[in-house]
Amino acid sequence: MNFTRTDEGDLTKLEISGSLDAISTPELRAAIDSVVGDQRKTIVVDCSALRLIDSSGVGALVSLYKRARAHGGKVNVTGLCDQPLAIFKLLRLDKILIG
Amino acid sequence: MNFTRTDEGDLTKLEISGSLDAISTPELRAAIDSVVGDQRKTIVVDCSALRLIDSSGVGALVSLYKRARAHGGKVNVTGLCDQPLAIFKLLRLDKILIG
Amino acid sequence: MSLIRLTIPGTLDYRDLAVRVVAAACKLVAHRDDVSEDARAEFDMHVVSAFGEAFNNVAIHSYKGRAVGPLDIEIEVGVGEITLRIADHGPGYDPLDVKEPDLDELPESGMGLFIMREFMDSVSYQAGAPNVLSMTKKLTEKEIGGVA
Amino acid sequence: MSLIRLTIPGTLDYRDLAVRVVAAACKLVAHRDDVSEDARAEFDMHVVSAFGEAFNNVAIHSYKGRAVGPLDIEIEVGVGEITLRIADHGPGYDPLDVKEPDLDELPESGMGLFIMREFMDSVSYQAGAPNVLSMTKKLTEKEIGGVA
Ligand SMILES: Nc1ncnc2c1ncn2[C@@H]1O[C@H](COP(=O)(O)OP(=O)(O)O)[C@@H](O)[C@H]1O
Ligand SMILES: Nc1ncnc2c1ncn2[C@@H]1O[C@H](COP(=O)(O)OP(=O)(O)O)[C@@H](O)[C@H]1O
Repeated sequence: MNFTRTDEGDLTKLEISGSLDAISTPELRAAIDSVVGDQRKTIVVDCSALRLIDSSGVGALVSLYKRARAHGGKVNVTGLCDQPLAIFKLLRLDKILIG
Repeated sequence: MNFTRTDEGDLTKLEISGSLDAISTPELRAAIDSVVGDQRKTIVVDCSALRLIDSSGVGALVSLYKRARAHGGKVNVTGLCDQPLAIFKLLRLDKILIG
Repeated sequence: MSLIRLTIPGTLDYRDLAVRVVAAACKLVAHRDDVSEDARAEFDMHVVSAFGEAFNNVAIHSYKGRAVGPLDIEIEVGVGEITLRIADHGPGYDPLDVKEPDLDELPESGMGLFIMREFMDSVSYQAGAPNVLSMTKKLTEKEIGGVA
Repeated sequence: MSLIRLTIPGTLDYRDLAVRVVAAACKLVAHRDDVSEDARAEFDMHVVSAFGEAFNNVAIHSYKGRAVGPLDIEIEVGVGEITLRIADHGPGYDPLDVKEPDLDELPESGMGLFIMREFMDSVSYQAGAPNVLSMTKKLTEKEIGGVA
């Protein structure tokens, strides 16, 4: 898993690639904490290069969604395909996180 | 392993990609037989997309080289990198097959 | 039918290696003419996802707070079918004690067993020495888009 | 040090799966600060190449003309070091009977053992039930470009 964070005005873009799973999610958690701490208003999580996700990766993204929303931020997950899209649909997160 | 053969005048280009090993080499052998059978004069084996090779894959390419040469054909292996290049160097084939 | 056995330490460090074995095993499930590439891709995706969750549970729950033990994986590669058996030497638990996740509440955990059950045809767990989680899935055309 | 065990049928169908396990195991060999990315890449490449040849020999020679038996692979992942043990239940042979290939003659076969010996630090073979081929390699900086 690799990620990059880019801030532009009110917008924070988080690009995640590779496999977001139990072993890599802790690394992303730190970045999520800082995005939340910075009270960013518009957060786009670009998953077009995300190949695999598991329930721990989903948990981290849901946590981002909930915590950002708590201070009025919006989270939009884009670019999901293949296995990550199937997991999002199974957990009925497509309707909530995909804008 | 995948390969494509392209004929243009006296030139035959064989592009090989993926892993050329004991399980995939038999597929390539048939293509090599027909290139040899057609008595092609100039044969370029493009290995720029070849990721892995083993001794059976090397054996097939050496067989192509010897048999083509027997009827006056020339074989040139191009684009070798990483593991396939290391194997060619170890077996001292770089000087003979890389023109 | 062919058998693959893999034994590794039950820690997350070995997750990637184990997932690769399961993905490669899926590719060895014999083709049938009547199965499309899409159905095969969905089969692989479901089996790999379910296995990842099973692996996480051993690494995270079974050996939590105790010495890491081995994780034994047995894969039966059949014709149009795969069976995974994942064995650990932890204390074991009763899956019936585990509540289904309430997806409307946007849970942040507790989705692993749900994913396994949804993506595999059958999932069973036998506590013991070792504990064995078994999962089976058939490769059939109906996989496409979940249409029965 | 950690141990990985893999058992598969000794046929070429399982070559890709086994090679993936060895490649993933190489990645688990502990980093040392003084080892460059290039040295690691060369280490992986050498170990995977040597293993591929060892696998071929079991699938092609050990079980030739008889029922396919299992192939047992044991991988010791150490600090800056890997050991592979490949066991088969074929009749066994004496590697000392095998002539070194004469590279000037452009051989088309008989290069497998040569590749193993050149790419690993040590290779040994013990005929028996099972026959065990053992290979070890250290991950050191001198790997780069073969400069000692
Ligand atoms: N191998 C295991 N050993 C002990 N308890 C387990 C094991 N697997 C699952 N459990 C229990 O079942 C619960 C639900 O597991 P799961 O659905 O995979 O979600 P999560 O692991 O995110 O909680 C776990 O929280 C744990 O209490
Ligand atoms: N596992 C084995 N069982 C029996 N004979 C073997 C085995 N491995 C190697 N040999 C013998 O050693 C010879 C050399 O092997 P190798 O150097 O790998 O090249 P190749 O397999 O191309 O002949 C083989 O031709 C075979 O006679």
